[in-house]
Amino acid sequence: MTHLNLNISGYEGPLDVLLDLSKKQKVDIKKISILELADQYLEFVEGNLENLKLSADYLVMASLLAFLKSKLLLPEEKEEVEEIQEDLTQRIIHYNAIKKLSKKIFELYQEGKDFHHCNVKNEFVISNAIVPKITLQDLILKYSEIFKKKNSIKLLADDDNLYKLEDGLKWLNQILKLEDKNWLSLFNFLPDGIINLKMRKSAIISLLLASLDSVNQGKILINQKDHFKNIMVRVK
Amino acid sequence: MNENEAKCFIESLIFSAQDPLTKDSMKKMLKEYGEFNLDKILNELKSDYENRGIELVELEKRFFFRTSKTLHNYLFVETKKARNLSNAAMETLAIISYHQPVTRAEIEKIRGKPVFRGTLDTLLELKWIKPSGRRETPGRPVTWITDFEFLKHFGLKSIKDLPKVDELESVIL
Amino acid sequence: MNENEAKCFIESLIFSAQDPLTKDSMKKMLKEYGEFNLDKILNELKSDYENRGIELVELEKRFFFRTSKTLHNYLFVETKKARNLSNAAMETLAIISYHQPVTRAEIEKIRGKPVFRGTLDTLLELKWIKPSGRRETPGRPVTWITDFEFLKHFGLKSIKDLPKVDELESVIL
Repeated sequence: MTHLNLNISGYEGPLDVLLDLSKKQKVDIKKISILELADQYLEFVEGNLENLKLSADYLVMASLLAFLKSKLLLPEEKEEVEEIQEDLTQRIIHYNAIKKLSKKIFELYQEGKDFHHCNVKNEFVISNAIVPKITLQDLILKYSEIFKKKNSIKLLADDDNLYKLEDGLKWLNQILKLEDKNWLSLFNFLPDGIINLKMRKSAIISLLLASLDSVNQGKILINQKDHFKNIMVRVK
Repeated sequence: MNENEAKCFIESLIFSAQDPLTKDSMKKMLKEYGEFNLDKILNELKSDYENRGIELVELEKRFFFRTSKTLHNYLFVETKKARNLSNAAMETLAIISYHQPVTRAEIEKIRGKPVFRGTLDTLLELKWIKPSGRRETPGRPVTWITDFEFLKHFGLKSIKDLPKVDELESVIL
Repeated sequence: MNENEAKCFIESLIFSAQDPLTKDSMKKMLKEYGEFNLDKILNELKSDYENRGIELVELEKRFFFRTSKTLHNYLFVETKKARNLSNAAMETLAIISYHQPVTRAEIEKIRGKPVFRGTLDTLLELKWIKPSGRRETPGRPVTWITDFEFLKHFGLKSIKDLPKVDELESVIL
């Protein structure tokens, strides 16, 4: 995976190290040029747009820093900027503390690993409980199970003649055969003559899913100017 | 490891083993930590647990702890097993708690399966559910709601304290 | 039943119970056989098992035996059970343990990322967390706290025994 290396006045090196240093207060994040940091951050994010697995940590930081940058660009009260910087610093410190603690919890002795429950053979059944062994957790999980099942039943329409993702992929693959790098409307690839409304809906859904899948696989690019505008695709 | 530690080690091994342990397997494990007299340790443990609530038993060269036979009279009294709630009863209970008041037909519709009278009886017996009036639809079916014991058992202040499903659902599905 | 028998009775009850027993339930069972001082019995049992392979643990007024922690070097088991929880689940657990009661939105704010349903389900299934009422803010969101099994699994006496880091103390504690 690509890493973000910063090269700005006041700091040079990877971002996570910066967080670490600022956490230990070896570097004062307030003195780091947030503008430069944000610029390099955005550059990094832009340069890695296809990489959907880009570290979520980086993305969260990028948006926070972009927000901070926009605040800095506006003629704001100096105090407010400092407040935001302070808030950001605190949140980084806090989140890093949580990450550290989550590791520390699992470094504790654990049942089944470092110590064990005592198993004693029991000649007799001893229990004063005639109440079923069911907990609140069981109940909630059971309900969400039913809920999930119910939803999936609803989604499995009674009609099994509906189009599938595979159909959508088949239609969309025509674009790969065209030796054309122009933007084309996605729905041009819908087969003609589907009159049945339900069938048409399923065709649209399978084509849309197919397009997203192809984008994910890096085969095509997808673009939509605005809400409800035409969805355009092109071979990558 | 000193002698006392070795004894503690063997004691905890027998206690935590899923199945009765053989002498051989204990010997092997003990050897890792030095030379000890396993027979002596086992005999000591046996006498440590004489006249106690549990006893160390040797059966077909395997060792395990079990509740003391001398307590037979006291322990035999309690014979009712903590029963497990059937899947049907759990589902029914979950549906009633989230959809109350709800009729049997409605529960069946949500489950996609029939709900037998016995299932409702089980929950009634526990006082986890109770009937609550009738739905003013053809047939005037009885509706069901959760009862006081339900809240008590699950430590809820009110039925409103159950998490809602959308609260549990993720932001991005 | 004499005093020694009462002690043996309680000892075997704790050993053979499926789940940690509460004082109340022990008291109820003991009462069938006469008047005994349960606290005294429990204290005696606790000291009987000092410096042995197993120890009697009291956690949230419930009692159970487990192998002594001092033996962890010898009893260490590399189990598959020592689950590989996802980072998300580990972080969520940490946030719940240090900030409880805490809502899902608050967890998301601290992590800066959404908390998925599966993550909470995993922790619910382990019985490490449970819902605990609602926050009296708009929407009345459910709050989450750690459950008994969490303390039991990590051998903690109380939530106050959780590891600490300086950073967190200055920020929130």
